Amino acid sequence: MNDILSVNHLSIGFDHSYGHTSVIDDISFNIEKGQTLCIVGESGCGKSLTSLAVMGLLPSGGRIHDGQIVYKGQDISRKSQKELSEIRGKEISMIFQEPMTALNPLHSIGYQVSEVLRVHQKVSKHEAKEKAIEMLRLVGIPSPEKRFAQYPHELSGGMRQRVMIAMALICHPGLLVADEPTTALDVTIQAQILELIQNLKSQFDMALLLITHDLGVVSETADKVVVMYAGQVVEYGDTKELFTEPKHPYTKGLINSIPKMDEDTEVLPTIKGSVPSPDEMPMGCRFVTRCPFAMEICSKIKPPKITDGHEVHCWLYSSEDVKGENPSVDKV
Amino acid sequence: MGEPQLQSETVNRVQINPLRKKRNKSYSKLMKNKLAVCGGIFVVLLVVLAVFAPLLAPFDPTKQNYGQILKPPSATHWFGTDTLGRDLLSRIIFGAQVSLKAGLISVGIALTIGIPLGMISGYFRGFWDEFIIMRVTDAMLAFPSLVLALTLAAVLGPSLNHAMIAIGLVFTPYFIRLARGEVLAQREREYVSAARASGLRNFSIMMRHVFPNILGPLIVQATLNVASAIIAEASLSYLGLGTQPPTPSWGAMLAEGQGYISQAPWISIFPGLFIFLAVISINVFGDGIHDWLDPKLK
Amino acid sequence: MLLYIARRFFLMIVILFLVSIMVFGLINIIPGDPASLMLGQEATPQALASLRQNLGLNDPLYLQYIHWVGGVLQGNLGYSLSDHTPVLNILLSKIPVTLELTIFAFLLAVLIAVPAGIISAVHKGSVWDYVTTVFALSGVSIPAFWLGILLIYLLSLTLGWLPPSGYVAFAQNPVRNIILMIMPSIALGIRLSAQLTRMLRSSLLEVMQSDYIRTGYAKGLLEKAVVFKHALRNAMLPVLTVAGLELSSFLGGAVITETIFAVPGLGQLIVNAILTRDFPVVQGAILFMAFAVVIVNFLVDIAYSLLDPRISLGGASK
Amino acid sequence: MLIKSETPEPEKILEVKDLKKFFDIKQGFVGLGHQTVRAVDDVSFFVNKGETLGIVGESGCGKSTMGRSILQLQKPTDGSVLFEGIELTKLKNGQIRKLRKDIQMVFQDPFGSLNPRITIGTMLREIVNTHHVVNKTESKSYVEELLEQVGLKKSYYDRYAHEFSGGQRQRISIARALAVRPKLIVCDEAVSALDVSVQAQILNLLQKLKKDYELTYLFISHDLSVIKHVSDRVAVMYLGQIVELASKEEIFEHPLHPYLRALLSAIPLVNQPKRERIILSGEVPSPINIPEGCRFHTRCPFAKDLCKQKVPAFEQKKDGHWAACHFA
Repeated sequence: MNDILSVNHLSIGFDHSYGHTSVIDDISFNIEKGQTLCIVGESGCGKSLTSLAVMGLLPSGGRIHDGQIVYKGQDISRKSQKELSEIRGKEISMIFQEPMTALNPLHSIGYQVSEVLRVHQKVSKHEAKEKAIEMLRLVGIPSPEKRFAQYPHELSGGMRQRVMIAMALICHPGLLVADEPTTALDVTIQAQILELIQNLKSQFDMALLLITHDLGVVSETADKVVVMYAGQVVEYGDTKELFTEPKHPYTKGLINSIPKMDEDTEVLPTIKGSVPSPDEMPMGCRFVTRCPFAMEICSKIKPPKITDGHEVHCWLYSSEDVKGENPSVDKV
Repeated sequence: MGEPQLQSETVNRVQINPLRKKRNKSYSKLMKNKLAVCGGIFVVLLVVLAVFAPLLAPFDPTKQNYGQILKPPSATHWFGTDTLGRDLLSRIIFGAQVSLKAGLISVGIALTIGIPLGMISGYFRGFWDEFIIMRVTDAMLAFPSLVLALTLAAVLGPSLNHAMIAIGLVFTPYFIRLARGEVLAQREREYVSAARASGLRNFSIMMRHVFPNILGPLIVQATLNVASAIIAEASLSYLGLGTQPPTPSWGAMLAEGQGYISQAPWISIFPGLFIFLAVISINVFGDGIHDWLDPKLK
Repeated sequence: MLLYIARRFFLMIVILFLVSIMVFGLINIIPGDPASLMLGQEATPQALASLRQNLGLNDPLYLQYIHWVGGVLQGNLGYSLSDHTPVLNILLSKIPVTLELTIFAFLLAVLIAVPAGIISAVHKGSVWDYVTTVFALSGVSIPAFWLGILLIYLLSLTLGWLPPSGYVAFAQNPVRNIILMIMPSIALGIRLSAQLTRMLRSSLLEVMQSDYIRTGYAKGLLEKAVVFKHALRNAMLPVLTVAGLELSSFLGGAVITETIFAVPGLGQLIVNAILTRDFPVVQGAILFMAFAVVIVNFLVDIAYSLLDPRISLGGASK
Repeated sequence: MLIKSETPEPEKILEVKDLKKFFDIKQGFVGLGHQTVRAVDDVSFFVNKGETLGIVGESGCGKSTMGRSILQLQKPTDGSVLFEGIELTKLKNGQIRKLRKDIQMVFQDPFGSLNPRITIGTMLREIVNTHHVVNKTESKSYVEELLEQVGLKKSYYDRYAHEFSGGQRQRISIARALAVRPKLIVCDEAVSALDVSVQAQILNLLQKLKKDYELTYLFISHDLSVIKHVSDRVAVMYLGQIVELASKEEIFEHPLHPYLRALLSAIPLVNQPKRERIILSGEVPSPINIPEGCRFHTRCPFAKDLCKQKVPAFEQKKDGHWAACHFA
């Protein structure tokens, strides 16, 4: 067992007065020690929710209906908040999308970073301060002694994200969950932060679960990638293979619709329509309403998982003869 | 300065939020809705009482009956009689007229002056807004409103009409502030920029685009202020500067009863109870409107 | 930081200036002759003329204002029409009484509101939340004078626990003073405590939704630590502002409360002065109240800037 | 000062000269602690009729402020904006309103830029009627046609903004801009808030409309790949100024300014071999305290002493390729 985290058949839904909505539907993936796994997908596909579920921080009303989240051999999906609080920040840490709002505006940077140490390790105030300053230096904050006493509003977005990283890594966790950590930042700052995360990852020998919508970021950082659409996994596998040989029509469409830097196209290939709302979710494959290769069976039965090189959830690759139709996949 | 707000989870959250809200709504929201409906029903009841007072009141509210002085509640006089032998129930029914009238007219005055001033001030900003309107409202808000209303009423001379004018003027700065604040908030929204970029006239942007968007908070505030105005009129009347006898007013009745609290507590308890019920039901109703308008806006 | 305080101070001076104009204008600009307003309709022409002369009413308005403000700045607020004592002396004798009442009532309000607000926000939807909501709703709706009468009827007339009304100076008899202050403080404080409870509840609920609270949980903090170390301070900021703004209606409430319980403070003074048309006293008393409100709000602003590090930079980002 | 071209002179539709937009931050009273944000600091360029000029830069570089200043949504502090030879900065409010018929804008936020209380039909019709685009009696059918042109259904006429998805709202925004049959449209981060698959749809729509209506675009974005896709010429902004300007082919093939080179190397790309990456140190300085000399020297990996002292001129380095760098 080399997996540090494995998510098995996870389903998450929201309960409300008129019933419940399923948001995440039966997703599975695993991350090995020291590995980077990216979950990629468009807004509303449930990638953020998945990361929050790993932390045990689902928004109120959200509930894990099924499946397990196994961290270092133990299922953490059924743990109480008290048990989870001993894992969070120490074993699994998280950084968020909005560095501007993720730090408490009324406490100093130093307080917020050293607080993690004081919660998880019995250290003196002085020791905590020293370690915190050390950590701030490690994440590339200039003159950390001075920054220690400053407040979040005195720092730029990039600097705040560094503080978040310092806070997340100060207890040397085995897994870092990063939810769109660079989305709110400019490209040049994004490059800095991604490089920092990569360096610290190898230095601390930790695994990284990176949530992003940016296929470029995925392609450059991930070992493995999960492509999600409307709460389901559509494709999952080794990054290089998945990007050079995407199989699912959604993945292909996604890759094609990005304007390219190295070629000129007059008209961008698009995916028609938009993601269906939760109450209009199709019965079978959730992508059927937008898929250029939709077949009859697609709208009726959930597509099977097909592992051929990497995992894809699509009827096109099914060996079963689907009603005699067997469209040529190459044309996709 | 419109910074590029990148895509992704902001939108995601927007999609999750409604679910979250609905979940929280389930119990306490339902309860609150019920309360709001109860409040609304009582408000309607009050209006009916006020409008049909002459038909509903069992006695003439001003007719003195020295044989019936300070009678406790009974089958004929449900709420008892007062120091002059007048039927308390009838006086309370007619008192509803005074209270509602005071509440609606004084808030009406405040609305008519406050909203246009506040909107213009907030929309055009500049010297008038910053140095005149804002500072003057600041100064007006420094006075305890009841004290200011008392003084104004005293200077104008004690009467219901003057009390309403005084209360209306005292409430005006709140509406100026509210309308201005709401307009400022709307101005920051891009649809106003878009309307300007479309070449629409300022007046039309204010009336057709901004005004409908600030109406909700204004209605809520106006409703809640009707409740405050009812208390204010009752307070003025209690202190002798509002409605003048023999017109029945809840506040004045309370004041009359205070001296007889040990032998005839009903004289002060019933009018007070009605003020309390009227105010709480208007407040609950206002909160209901607020909650009802809120999720649609956000 | 200093710049911020200086700016606030300047603003306060401007507002005080406007307040003084309004207080002056209230009596002078409103239709009708102040002298006849003061003396009533039955006054003789001679009396009116001499009062006009005394008050300098024949001068142009701006001169009258300057004279008046000059006097105010030197502590001369004029003389009471009823017993000709200096208004300042009357005020000084009444202020401690009202101050004591407002402090008691304020403490009561905070002592109820803070725990109630926290409990109802943290345990949203629970029975406690429900009870708190009902309390808060009733508290903001109950007229102070009715509550006062109910308290007298219940606590003193029916149960006989407390004396119905009256006042004894603290220096004279501290125990009696406090016993007599209990009911007025409740009658005055309930409304504010209800308002603060509502504010704190909604403010705390909003703060609990914010990103840094999620960060707190992600760090491994327990709910208690998150609420008390991270949420509460942020949630208190808007409550503090409201508490400052509410002082004005608080003083208005004192007028009613003091009248019901026969507490000889500023409120009672104002009511009596208004009813006896003793306008110099009215003028002096409302000027004092408004000044007190403006100055307290200035202090609240400064307290706010001490609590919120974002203020000290004056909005400029670094 | 402006580019001379050998080929027959294309018609300039918009010409911006020395445009400045400063904001004052009032801190103390009576001017104490007064600071100035130099959001747009001396920018000159022109847009030819029928082309798309892309403006690219990071947040806070002043690109959006510049867009708004050109439209006179914010009064420029200094400089001139000529639209078809008319000086916009000198126009009175009423004249500016009339001018909105020719210059339009598409905003970034598909959620905030539509009034939630008005049906989209009413909104569009109001604009059409204000500018007398068509007869009042025909305005409804005109608006319905408009909706179809941007890929929406006629029946959406009576719907409210909240009933639409982000992509559909952006189509409505485009319809609003298009309603008056403008000549120039300023697109301010028009696709930034959208998911890639929807972004591609909107970009295609914008390209199609440009052809159909002979539009000119000033396309503002932080996304280099989007800029590259839509633009004919590209201007790169840094800290309130244009640091490089050239035709698309030229600027992406032969970037001169170190800032653009760093930007290009920083974009993460799909399926690309690892590139030599120029990682810029530090962060963009505040537009309140703009560095002396070259504005970029605090972050430039190639900065020399000269850069700290002397402001580099924005000059033509090659034919039609302008840059502000001492060493380019």
